Amino acid sequence: MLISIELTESVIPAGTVVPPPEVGSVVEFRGVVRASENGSPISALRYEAYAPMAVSSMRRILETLAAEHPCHSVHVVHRHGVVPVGETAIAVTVCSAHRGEGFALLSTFMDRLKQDVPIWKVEALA
Amino acid sequence: MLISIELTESVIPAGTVVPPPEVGSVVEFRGVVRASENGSPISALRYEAYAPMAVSSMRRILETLAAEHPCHSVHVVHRHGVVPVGETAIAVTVCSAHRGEGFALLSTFMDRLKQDVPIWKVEALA
Amino acid sequence: MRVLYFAQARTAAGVAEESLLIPSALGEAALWERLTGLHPALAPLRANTRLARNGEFTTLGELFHDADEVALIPPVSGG
Amino acid sequence: MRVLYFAQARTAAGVAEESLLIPSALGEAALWERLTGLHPALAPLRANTRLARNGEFTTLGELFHDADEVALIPPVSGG
Repeated sequence: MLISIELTESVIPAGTVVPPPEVGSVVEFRGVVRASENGSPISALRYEAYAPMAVSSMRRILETLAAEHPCHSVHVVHRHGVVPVGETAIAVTVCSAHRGEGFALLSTFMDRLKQDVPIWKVEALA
Repeated sequence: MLISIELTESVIPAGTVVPPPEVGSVVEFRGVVRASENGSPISALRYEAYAPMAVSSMRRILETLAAEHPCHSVHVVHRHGVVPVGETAIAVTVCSAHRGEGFALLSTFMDRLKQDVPIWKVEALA
Repeated sequence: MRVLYFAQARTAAGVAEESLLIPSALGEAALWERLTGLHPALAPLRANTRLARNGEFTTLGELFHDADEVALIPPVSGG
Repeated sequence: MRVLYFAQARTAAGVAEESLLIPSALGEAALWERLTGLHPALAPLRANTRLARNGEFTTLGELFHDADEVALIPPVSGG
């Protein structure tokens, strides 16, 4: 399974993945900064990452999940620094032959990421 | 829940959904025409639709699913006519506050669509 | 009655749609007899082809009337 | 030893990273005593903060050495 993982301080562009011939399913999750945090209106969130470990732990999670849910490729881009409301904090795109394994890998990856990948929302900007 | 459903003979553009302030999750599925069908190489698939019923049945499925998995909006675009290999035959984009309901609605919708929505792959073009 | 044939049903019937005169309401079995009488190649499709009446799948015991739009829905394969 | 403090741990320690001299290998409890001795505000975070050694979460009984990079990982909230 092809794995690409990127941490960036720049805007994450919309769907740029071009599926290769054997891919029939492209499943994408984008986590977007919402306009309120714990009930208060905000303008942005600041994310912090332990970058080398964030990247290596995402890779390890994906390699582990690929055994159970074989897919063609996974692209992960996670933003750090200040991310304004409405912008994408994380985009994960999974290409697979069929949709079942793509959905399974993507949703399980997100669950694992939220438990174990060292990235934090450290500040809500008013 | 906002529902938009479109049948088109034109190329479906990549992610054009702009999430509103209350949306934290955008989940998208794209079904792409693969380069082989039943083991033989193909150049395209031809899709046929019973258009009015396809649209109304998708809407009904989504309205039913929204009760269990409340989401902000769902956009469905399904192509008919000839769809070349590598192009998107269906794109479904679900916006929701959190990702759980988005994943659930999207994957259940696709299962139901494959059972009950009157659209067919009628021909594989060599 | 307007009858719409899709996918394999269209191929078997050789037409995409046609009009039938239905003087009195028919049940599903009677309608299928009428259709397979017109298009014998439809017979093998009957087992797995559903009927829709006015854009909705029919339920057991439903009747078909002259003013209806009826569609033959072979197993779908969209997405 | 290079120690990295993230999120609430960084706020509590008042620094993002620092260097400690660790003459001989320490277990997790001894390392925490050293860290909370330096930064008492870290003490309340200990219960739910994990340690990573050289980029991986540590397992029970693992030892920490002077050449290690150790990170304090409060509950994560990415995505």
